[in-house]
Amino acid sequence: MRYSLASLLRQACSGHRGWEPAWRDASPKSAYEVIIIGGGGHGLAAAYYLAKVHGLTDVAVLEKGCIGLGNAGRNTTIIRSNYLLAENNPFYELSMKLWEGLEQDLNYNAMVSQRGVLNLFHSDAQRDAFVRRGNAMRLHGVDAELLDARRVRRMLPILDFDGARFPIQGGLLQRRGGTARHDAVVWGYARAASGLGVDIVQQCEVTGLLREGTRITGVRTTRGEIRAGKVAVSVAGHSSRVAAMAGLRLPIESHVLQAFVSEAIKPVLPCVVTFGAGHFYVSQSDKGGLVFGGDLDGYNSYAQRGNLPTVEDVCSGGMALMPAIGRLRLLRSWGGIMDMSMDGSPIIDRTPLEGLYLNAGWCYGGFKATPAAGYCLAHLLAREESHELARAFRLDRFATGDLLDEKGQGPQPNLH
Amino acid sequence: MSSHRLAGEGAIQRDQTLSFTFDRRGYTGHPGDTLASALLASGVRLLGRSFKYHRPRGVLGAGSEEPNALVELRTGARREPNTRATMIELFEGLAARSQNRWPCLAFDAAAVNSVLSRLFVAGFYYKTFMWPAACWEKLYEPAIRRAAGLGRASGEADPDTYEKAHAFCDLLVIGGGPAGLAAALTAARPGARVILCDEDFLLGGRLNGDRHRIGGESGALWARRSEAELRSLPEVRLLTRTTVFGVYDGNTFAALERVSDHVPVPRPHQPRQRLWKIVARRAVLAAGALERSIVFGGNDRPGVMLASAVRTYVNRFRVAPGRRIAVFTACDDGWQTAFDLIEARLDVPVIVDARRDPPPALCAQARRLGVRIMPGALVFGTRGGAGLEGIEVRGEEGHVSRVRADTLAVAGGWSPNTALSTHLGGRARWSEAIGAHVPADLPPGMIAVGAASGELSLAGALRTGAAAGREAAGSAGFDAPLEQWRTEEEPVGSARLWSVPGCRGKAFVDYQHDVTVEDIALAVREGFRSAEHLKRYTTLGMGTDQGKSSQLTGQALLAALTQREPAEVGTITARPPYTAVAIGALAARARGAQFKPCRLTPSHRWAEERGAVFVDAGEWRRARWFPLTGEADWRSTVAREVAGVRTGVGICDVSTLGKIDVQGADAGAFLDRIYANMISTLSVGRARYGVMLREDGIVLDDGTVARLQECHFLLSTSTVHAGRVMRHLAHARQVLWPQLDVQLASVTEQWAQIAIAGPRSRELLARVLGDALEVAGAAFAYLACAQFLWHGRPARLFRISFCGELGYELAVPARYGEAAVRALMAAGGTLGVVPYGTEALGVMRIEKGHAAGAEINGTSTAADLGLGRLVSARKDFIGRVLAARPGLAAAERPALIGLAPLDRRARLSTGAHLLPAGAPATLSHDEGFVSSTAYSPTLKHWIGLGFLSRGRERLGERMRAYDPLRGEDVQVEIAHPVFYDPAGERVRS
Amino acid sequence: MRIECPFCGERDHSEFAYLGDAGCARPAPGAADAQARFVEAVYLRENPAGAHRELWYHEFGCRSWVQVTRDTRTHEILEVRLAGASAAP
Amino acid sequence: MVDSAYGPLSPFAAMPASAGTGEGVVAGEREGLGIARITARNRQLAALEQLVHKRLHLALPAGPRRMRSGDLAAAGVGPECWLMTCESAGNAFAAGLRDSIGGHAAVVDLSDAYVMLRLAGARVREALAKLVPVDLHERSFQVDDVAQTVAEHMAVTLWRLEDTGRGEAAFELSVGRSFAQSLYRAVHDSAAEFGFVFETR
Repeated sequence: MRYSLASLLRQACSGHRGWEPAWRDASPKSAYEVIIIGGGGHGLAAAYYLAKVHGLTDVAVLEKGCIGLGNAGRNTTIIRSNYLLAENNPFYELSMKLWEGLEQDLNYNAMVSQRGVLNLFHSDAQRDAFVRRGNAMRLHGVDAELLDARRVRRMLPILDFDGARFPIQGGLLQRRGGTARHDAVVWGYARAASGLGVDIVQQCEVTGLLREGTRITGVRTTRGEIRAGKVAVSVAGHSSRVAAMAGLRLPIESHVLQAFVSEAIKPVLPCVVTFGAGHFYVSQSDKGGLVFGGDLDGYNSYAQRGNLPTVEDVCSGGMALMPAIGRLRLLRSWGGIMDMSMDGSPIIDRTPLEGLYLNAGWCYGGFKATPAAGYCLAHLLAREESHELARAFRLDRFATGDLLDEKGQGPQPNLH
Repeated sequence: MSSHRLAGEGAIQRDQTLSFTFDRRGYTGHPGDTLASALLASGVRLLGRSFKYHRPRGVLGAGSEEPNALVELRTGARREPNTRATMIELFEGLAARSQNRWPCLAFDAAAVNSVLSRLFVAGFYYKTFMWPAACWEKLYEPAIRRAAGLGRASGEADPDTYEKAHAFCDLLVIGGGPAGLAAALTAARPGARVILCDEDFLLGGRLNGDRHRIGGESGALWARRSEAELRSLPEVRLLTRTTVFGVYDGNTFAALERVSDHVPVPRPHQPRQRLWKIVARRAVLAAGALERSIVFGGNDRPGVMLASAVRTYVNRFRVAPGRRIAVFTACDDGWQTAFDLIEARLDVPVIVDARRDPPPALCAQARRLGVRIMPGALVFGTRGGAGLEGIEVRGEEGHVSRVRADTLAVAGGWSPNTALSTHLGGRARWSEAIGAHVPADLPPGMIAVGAASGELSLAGALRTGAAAGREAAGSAGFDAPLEQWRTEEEPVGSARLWSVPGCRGKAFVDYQHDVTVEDIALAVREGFRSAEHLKRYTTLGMGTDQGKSSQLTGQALLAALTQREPAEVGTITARPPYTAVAIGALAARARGAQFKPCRLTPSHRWAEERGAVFVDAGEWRRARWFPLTGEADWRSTVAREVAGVRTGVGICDVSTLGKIDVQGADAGAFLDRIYANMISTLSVGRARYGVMLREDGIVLDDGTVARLQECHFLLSTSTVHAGRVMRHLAHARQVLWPQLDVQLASVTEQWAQIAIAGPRSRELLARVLGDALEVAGAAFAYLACAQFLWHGRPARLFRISFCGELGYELAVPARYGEAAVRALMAAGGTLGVVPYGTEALGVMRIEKGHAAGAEINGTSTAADLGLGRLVSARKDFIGRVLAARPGLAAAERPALIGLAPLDRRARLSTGAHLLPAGAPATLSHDEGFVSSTAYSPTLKHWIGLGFLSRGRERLGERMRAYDPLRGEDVQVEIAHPVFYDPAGERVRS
Repeated sequence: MRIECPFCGERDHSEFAYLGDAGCARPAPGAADAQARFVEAVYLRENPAGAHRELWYHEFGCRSWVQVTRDTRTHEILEVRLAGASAAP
Repeated sequence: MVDSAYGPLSPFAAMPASAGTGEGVVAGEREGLGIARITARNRQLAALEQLVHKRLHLALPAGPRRMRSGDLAAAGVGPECWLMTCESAGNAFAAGLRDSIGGHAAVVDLSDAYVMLRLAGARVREALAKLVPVDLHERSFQVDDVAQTVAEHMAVTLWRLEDTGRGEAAFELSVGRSFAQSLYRAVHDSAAEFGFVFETR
């Protein structure tokens, strides 16, 4: 059933008895043309675009638990395309364009909210780096504005402009950036993909890969063996574990990133703000909670939980930026397992094994990349060649030295 | 105002009266009251409006799990939204306001939402508001945002302070009820270090709200005596008003002590709240259990309360929540509420027990007390406006009766408070016996006791608490006898009743978020069948109570709707914080100017005296420039400082540069592996510029290496990389090559280092050093270094220059740094010595084409920076192999170049991108960028450094420096990066 | 998380800086396939769900590099010793 | 020759000298100490220990402990590494030490690298508990125990002294000189509720 105000009104009259499941909870068939491991935003988006753009519907998305409960459901919902590198910026801008038409495309309101993303700077050096990035954005036709402290103050009077250890000097604003309701993105893609014939198989954990020589021919799962022409791995923090089933080591470490939400309050923050003198970023959800986060916990982890020092660091960043939130309370925290790549940029590529494809290394850029990652992964799977905007996201770039290191931190994933 | 205060003592101090306001109206209460109890005592039952439908809401419970009674507390900058009235300890002058209502609590316009509730079902917004697309940000979202949220932030900086404290103990007891007190007493008596935390301001837990007896005395009295004993023990720390809110790895616990929330403003030098970080060898989880409500029609009407809370108000606060209080129960414990109410001479019109066969003993007692009993009956609806007036009961045979009551005490059974047991990822286990989850997979070192473990009787609480206390003491080496206390038997039978079928009116599962039974059914219909999906789709349990009052019930209903057992549906993993924690408390002192430490240079006070303007460079605060009166702006100040150095002599405190002392027989060989260039060939008494790479071939840092003695080197690092380089060296020394004889020490803090630069610097130095060191002529050539005594103290001199003039750096022990600067200034008076700051330093280094932080940015190779000639081909060093990868050795890589505007009046801007002249401004024409710029007072025009693809081959080429962000687009000429004295004659002069 | 520093004793992990996989030794720089082996050592680190050998630097303590064996699923620390100690002759 | 104009400066001169009421925590600056970091050269540990014992009458402690002998003390600050202090010897201490044991150890003068506060008083442990994440209970942190740790992002070293004549605990706490004022402020604020007094000589 198509979602609309009319259908909602109709259902309201009949006690909402007519709604159907948003997506089919499919049982796995014995074989598919394409199997995507991982029912997160990326995997579901890839399945959707395979069906919609490439007409490939003999596709299964396998999820070990329930869809959307990994990083897709554990982030701070920020979308933006404010990247520096010529290899990253156009890709994220593709994502932004897809975000802008997503709801109408999917017939699902994912609450894409282009309320603006403001990166604050606190030193001349930081300003210069932001200007360089903003100019790179503008060269690609992405919106970027440089604000001085006066304009930042007008926009966000709640910030600390006077007593700060590192006073705010200004900010780089991308007005088209913003937030989206993360769960709705997952559900929207799932519903749309399912509607086009994709099988979404939950409670189906991949336990091994079927292999003939150097070719991957399917997967072994907790619900039996499933054969496939192509298998794509899109499992974020668990990439190394799935790759290990194929005997591959990846340039990826798994790290915990925590996120936090405060109690709901009436609106105080009109846009997404990142603090440049500490590790803190924040937005206010439509429900009223301040959604915020900071740095990784800093060590390899598969435990979806965070440590206390990071909580303290993040909150001190928040207080340094906005001393008016002191009496607001942190309500919930959660941790996601990030697939931190060695240069901070992603991988969408074939692997040394025929028939096995990889979408990984998203670090903490995975959510905003969801539409474009799905789009480009679908392109790679359907056309057997990289999408032109994802061509640099190669697995062998570490060997060739063609690194995509936005922050210049080198092979130290916990610093990206 | 009718008083609902009962006679008798309870735990309030009746001899004192406290005044407070709620929604600007004045009331009174007593010390020992909470805001909730004081309002109930004054007959106030309507405390707030719900989130979505703006339904009138009153007090549901008496503890931290309260979902309804949320208020804005205090005023002005201290305004604190969403504060639970049940947890606010009353103080004189307290001011509270209801929230989420307009224009007032009694008549809330947004209550119209309730009428539209058939539209506003779970997830309705996902299905609509999509057309036209542009309307989302403009129309729909602003409306949703305005409507959402409960309280209001003050908008002003929090005026109170917070602090952190660390604590260590053998046993942390979480919860000061009977089980916790038993554990603490048992462990503490033989001498174990015990910390006991309780979120209440009164220890005793349910002993305060119930009428238990322990060893012949009242439970409340036993709690007071136990508390007194614990306070007398030296190794015990009792933390009341303290919530353990998080369990972390390594037996680390976080607790929040509300030091001053019960007083109008914190006392002098006291924080508002204190964050305790506790490392405990053992922990006892004695957090008790939470009483569940039952879902039925109109179960949110003010006056419907948890039965145990009703009992607490009556026994502890001596408050009658109503005059005519019906009881609706599914367990034995609910009956106790009825008995306590009758004991307090309140009217109990009926006990409705969902069970067909309640224990005969309870029935007999009720009959004895003259209470009507309705076994096998269900409350399915309520009557009244903004307050309960009656209930509708369906009897065993289906006949409906109406009972007049102004309060309904609901007892749905108890759920162990397992939250802290699952913070480390353990899952609670479903217990069929008590119809709730019990802790199963506990964090290492934690034991659950009492009601938190599913032991719902008092005897069980005391027994398990004592046993755990004994075990904990034993693990710390203390032999504790097992304490025993005598209690009465109590019935703890319970049936499972989550919701009443066939309800009249909305039946709420989550009060705060207005999630109803129908919402859950809708979610299930739409395929949201896992506990997590249900939560996310309906927002069940996502309110400020974190689902304490709703989560389990919601999951049980989900299980029933999907024909599964509750155990199959599972639970939501509880994560920290257990209750919401003020963000200010987690930051504590790290805010404002105290956000990070501030490092001051040895000459800071002198620079302040001279009126220096400072700049923050990481943690350091450095003099940026030294303005003189009459100077128009900072640019003229900097121009004067540069000119002063270039034509005379200037001094600058460069102590912030990292300094690392490297000694040992293998020090030279070691540094050969660290630096890309050769170090071991350096002669004693000489210094050399060096560049070090990361193992991935990218430049890590640069600086000078001085050989003080055969086996003694001193390295300098950039200010920002000092820590990282030390770590890198320590790694190489300890992990990569432990066999080398090398000793490292950071001496950054030991030496004040002052740059003395300019053609007259030698003259100045000769004046101050006197015969301490000969610096004339060839005696101290370019790149010489020496150690000597000056004023009887050690000193070091290096003939190095960052600014391109004849220059030196003089190092003296840090505490003499200021004296040395003053000595130089005094001696240089007649030479016209100028102090200069980081800005002039920056201008001069750009004039000289020296790479700094903007160029050594973590992506440039030595070759990119034009340092390829330094890289030794005769040895191995960190980064050598990977720097040879094709991507890092490619000819088209960006190389460091200089830039000058064609129009010499034009200004260059850092961050501009370099495009071929005449090319359109698109990404495909982006060939580089401008990394540093400055107005050169020496050259009298702007200059810049930047990176340009194949830059070194393109000297003289004209390009666009394109900066759309600032609206600038300047024609520039590509130049050699060294603008000033390219032959380097001046430094050698 | 608390790490038992072999010198200082048990400390909160926030006193330490993290480097990562301790398993990758620096390859022989002169080998014919040195570049490939350095790429492996620098970029292809172990990332197991389970016991992980990793390097930490006690930056705020004794400045020792320590090798920690830690379960990445539970954060349980199984062993700590000074790094490089075994490599010393 | 020591020039009187060329004198040292205390970073605490301009800081508030007291807070709150009472003397729960009494602080003072330890000035004029000679401080040297000594690190054994490779495979020279045993020889170094012997030499130090012979020439300085001091047994080098094996762990984070402090050994004292007259004016001298050695605090273990790392494997085969100590921070040696000498009362009022200043920078000359390291020079002398280098002559005496430099063959077996790298000796580095750090007399100026640290500022050191002596903290004592009835409430000193409670104040320090707000600063350092180390268990300072008398059973866990005994006289001459040494800890290097972090206080509000600053690397600090502290050791316990003998209790004062009044039976109150006493510690010495040091930090890099550039952090002196930030650390002082942190100590001041932590101690204020107990009454803080900074004694100048």
